[in-house]
Amino acid sequence: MDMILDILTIPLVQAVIKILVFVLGFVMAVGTVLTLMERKWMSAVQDRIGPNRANIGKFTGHGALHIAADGVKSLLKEDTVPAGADRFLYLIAPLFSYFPAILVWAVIPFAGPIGSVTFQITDINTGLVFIFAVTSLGVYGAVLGGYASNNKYALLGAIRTSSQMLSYEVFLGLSLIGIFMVYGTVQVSKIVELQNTYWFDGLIPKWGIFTQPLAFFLFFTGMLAEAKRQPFDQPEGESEIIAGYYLEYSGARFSAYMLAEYVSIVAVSAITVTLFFGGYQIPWLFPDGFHLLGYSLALPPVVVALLQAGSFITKTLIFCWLIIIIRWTLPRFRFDQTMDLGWKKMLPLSMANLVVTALVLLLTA
Amino acid sequence: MTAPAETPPITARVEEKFPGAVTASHQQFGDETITVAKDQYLAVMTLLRNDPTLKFNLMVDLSAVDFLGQSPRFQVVVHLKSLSLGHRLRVKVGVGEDGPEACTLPTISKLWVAADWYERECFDMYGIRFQGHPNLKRLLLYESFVGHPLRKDYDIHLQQPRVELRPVRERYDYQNRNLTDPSETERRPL
Amino acid sequence: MQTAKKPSVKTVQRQGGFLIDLYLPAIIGGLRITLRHFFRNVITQSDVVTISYPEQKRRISPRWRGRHRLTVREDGFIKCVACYMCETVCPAKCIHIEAGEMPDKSVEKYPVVFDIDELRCVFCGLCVEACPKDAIRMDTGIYSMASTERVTFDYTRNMLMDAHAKTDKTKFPSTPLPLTQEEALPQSTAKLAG
Amino acid sequence: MKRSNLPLEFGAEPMDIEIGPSHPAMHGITRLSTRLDGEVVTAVEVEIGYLHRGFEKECENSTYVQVIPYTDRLNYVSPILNNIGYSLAVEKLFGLDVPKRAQYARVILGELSRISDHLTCNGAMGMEVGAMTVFLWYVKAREYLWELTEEVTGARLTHNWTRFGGNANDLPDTFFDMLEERLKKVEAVLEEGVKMLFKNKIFLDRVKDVGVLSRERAIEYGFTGPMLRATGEPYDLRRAEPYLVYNELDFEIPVGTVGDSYDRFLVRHEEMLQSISIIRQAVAKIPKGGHYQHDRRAWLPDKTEVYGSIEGLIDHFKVIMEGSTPPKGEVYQAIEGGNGELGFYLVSDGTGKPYKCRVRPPCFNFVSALPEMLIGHYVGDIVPIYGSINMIGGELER
Repeated sequence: MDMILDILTIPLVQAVIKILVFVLGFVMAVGTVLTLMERKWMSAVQDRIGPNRANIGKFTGHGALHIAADGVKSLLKEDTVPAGADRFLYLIAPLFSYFPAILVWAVIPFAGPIGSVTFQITDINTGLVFIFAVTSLGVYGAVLGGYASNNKYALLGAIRTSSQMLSYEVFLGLSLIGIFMVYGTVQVSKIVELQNTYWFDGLIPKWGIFTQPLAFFLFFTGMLAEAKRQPFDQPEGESEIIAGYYLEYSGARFSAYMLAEYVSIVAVSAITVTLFFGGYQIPWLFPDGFHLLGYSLALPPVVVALLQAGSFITKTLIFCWLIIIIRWTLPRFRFDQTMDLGWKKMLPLSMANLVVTALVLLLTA
Repeated sequence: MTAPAETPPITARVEEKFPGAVTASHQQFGDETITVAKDQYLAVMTLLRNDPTLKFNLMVDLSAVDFLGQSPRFQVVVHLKSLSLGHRLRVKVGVGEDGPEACTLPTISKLWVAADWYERECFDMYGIRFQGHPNLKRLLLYESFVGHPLRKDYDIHLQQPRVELRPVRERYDYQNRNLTDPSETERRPL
Repeated sequence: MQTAKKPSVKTVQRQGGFLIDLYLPAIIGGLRITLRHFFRNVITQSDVVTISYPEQKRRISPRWRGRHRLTVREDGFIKCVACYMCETVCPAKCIHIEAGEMPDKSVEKYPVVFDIDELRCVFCGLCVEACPKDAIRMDTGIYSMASTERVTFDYTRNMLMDAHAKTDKTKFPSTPLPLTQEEALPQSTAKLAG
Repeated sequence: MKRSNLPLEFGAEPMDIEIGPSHPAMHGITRLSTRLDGEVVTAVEVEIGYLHRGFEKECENSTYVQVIPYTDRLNYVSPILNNIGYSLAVEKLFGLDVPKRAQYARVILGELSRISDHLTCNGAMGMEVGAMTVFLWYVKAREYLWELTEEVTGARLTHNWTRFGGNANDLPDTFFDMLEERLKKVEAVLEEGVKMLFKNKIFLDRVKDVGVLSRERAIEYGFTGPMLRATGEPYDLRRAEPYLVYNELDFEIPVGTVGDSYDRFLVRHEEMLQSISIIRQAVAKIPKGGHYQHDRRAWLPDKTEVYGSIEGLIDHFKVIMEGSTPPKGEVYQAIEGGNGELGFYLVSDGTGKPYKCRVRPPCFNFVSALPEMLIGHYVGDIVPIYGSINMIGGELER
């Protein structure tokens, strides 16, 4: 027993366990389920029933078996390589779009620490910068896939992806500088902790959405573009360039791209929640229990951690849902309009936000 | 098909400008129709388009009818409409298949852009060549199609030979293509 | 030709302006509608218009032109007199009839062969209109005849008669009322399966 | 927004790209060979004919009534309008009078068809720019209307409903019972479409000022219907050359001002609302009476006559064996189809088969003008513009 506890205190072992639990147990699971839920939710929006045919005998689980059916089907399909493709790049490209979406989770805290145990895979002190570095890597998957496919549509998709992601990163970063300034740190766990401080004598939490409302809209828009979701999905706009950069892929590699898209939705939601919606924080819940207007309710640390994890997961799922509903509500921009929006509207706005934030901080300091 | 007692205004106007160009006319079912001589066809059409009392600015339809066994064999039928004046006219012109000018007719695509595709379709279906047409090639059928299917002597059950499979260049080496070789860089004219 | 009436023209209004340039009002307005549909359909399914097809079937019109059937007389003999009207009028040329006589001369003329190739049929209903004897009808309400073999679509005379023939032949008087869809459907699908 | 005749940027090679024939967003199967400079289209060549079925040849070898099922398959989103146009042409050839009730019935079903055509087109325009949801709602609304026509004709799409001298059958009572409820539902769906798209800047940006064709060029290209009206020319055959009972009904002709995709969208939308109002008026005005006036040359007598009298039976046999035999002559009859002037040019030689049966397809002109509309626009605009012209393969290529 002691030996097991000893082993558990080794940081590497802890990290491996966290990776298994967080990434495999949460991110991958949610990403996979989202592939089905997107279809179910969109059919609800569109007055349809949605997929419900995959079955084992009489059991369909209202379509739940489609996840298994899709997985099995994509694994069993032939993995084609088009003629004239750059074979090596073609085969590894899906991984490039897959890993960045997963790597982000290294710095996302799921719950507040209990003693020395943190619910975060690693708490590097440049967490936000790390998130940026990693999400911008996502462009490689698309560009390499599109370039290596030897297909003009795929190439167009790849070019669109690269320019879109590079452009939107600019104001994405700028919009977050406000957050750095308000909380005075780039360490993700600190930012989340600081979002549990309050205005007006413990009444309104200092969540990012309240301290930086404009930055939230800018950031969320930019993140939609980074995840290549509608209204910014020209890289794969099916009515123009069919499926864009992953047009030629089939079988398991195709589903890797698809899964990467959904995992990046989860990642986008998690980052948004972490930075703007208090991360795992529940308003007025402190490590020792609830405190509001003089009333208080003491809770054991394990319960607090569980509540916090639950809150983080719920918020993330709500954002995943919102992103999917937005997709089925809005048309998509044309490519030049995306660029216009990014450079001519979002960038000045984020700069203005920066200036205003700086002024407010200067005056209130 | 009795000739009307009174010549309708459009026909009268055309006859006034080009005496002898209108070889026949009728007003069956209220559709005013003139048949014009082939050599005057383009001139009459230009008049119909530009004359201030006619102003046929909308070319509605161009087609042909194959009267197999009669001479001239084909009749190209053009339907015109004037949006400002509201009248319609059907212009017919006979196209024979004998002589040096067999199955040819001057194009009217210079007058109405719309005629471009209609003439291509007419060429496709009847084999009537429109002289001066900018891009007279088959429209609905494929290039290797033999014959013109709407001619009356084209049997409805006739089967065309299958288009031969064209070889696909396997594994074209894009990395090592020779850009000085014209066949590699040449582009199909659009 | 009727005289032309003066048209009243209405110029359509193009939208634009500052509020629209903001993006957000329209996005929120759009989300309101999609969310209304979403919650209604998730909670009560009240807006869902699709059906789970093979299990549920939609109501079809009593005039629905489904698979053909050949009607029979009161004594159970086929009504068709092999006059070739339907074969002549069929635009798809999918009916094939060969006429014959009963040896005992009890029936002057009847179809020895009456085949319909349902794969060629365009379900236009002209055969029904052209029949002077009310011998062919398309009121079976069968719209799905899916099969994996071509040959199953060649419906012969007996199959076309059986499709509606119930055990009690008196249910079909000389001018039979159209079968309701509910009556026609289960029986004919059973026949197809069997 | 149009960038034409610009020099290639940075001396880059132009890229030739084939859009279609099999492209997920192609409405029919049409091939657009385009040349791109970056994302800008510099040259387009349109190739059609993938859906050519030899309609005219087929007609020349069929009797007059056998052509009616073929016309169902011309513009397959508004088949009844084709039925009506063809029947009117043949009736003009015969000199037949159609009973008033049948004319009203044709107007009602024709307008339902027009709504379903415009619903498809506008929905598809939404889908082209990514608003899939609106498309599916519009298709849902179209389904309501198809169920109505099914109630009358017995088929959802391949109606084969009109005959020479009337209609195959009368409007049943159940039709009138369902009609108002269905129209209300369609109006509700249209209202939702308005809320989703009409004020949405993303959508407006995609359709405004793209695919512009001026009024003069549009007339030059022979445009008719909503495409022409979007440029500002109020040419509507229902008013310009009235047929059926349109003179007894009030409606407005919507026209646009610029002639871009957006105007086409708005004109089609407004036309749907006008059609709904036409249907309401026609339902209020529809007289009692027969749905079919028999003429022994044209089509079958009533069934009671066939069963009851030898003359009726002889007429019946004769018209089927010989076909309908109109007098010799030629006739052109145009109606306002879903896309514009849908004309039928018939030449009769006095036999039971049309000597020539020509269809004047409205969207033929639109597709021929496609290069002019596309050049200078972005790749992303190709499909929305293509969607706005409402190309229907069956009608285009016959």
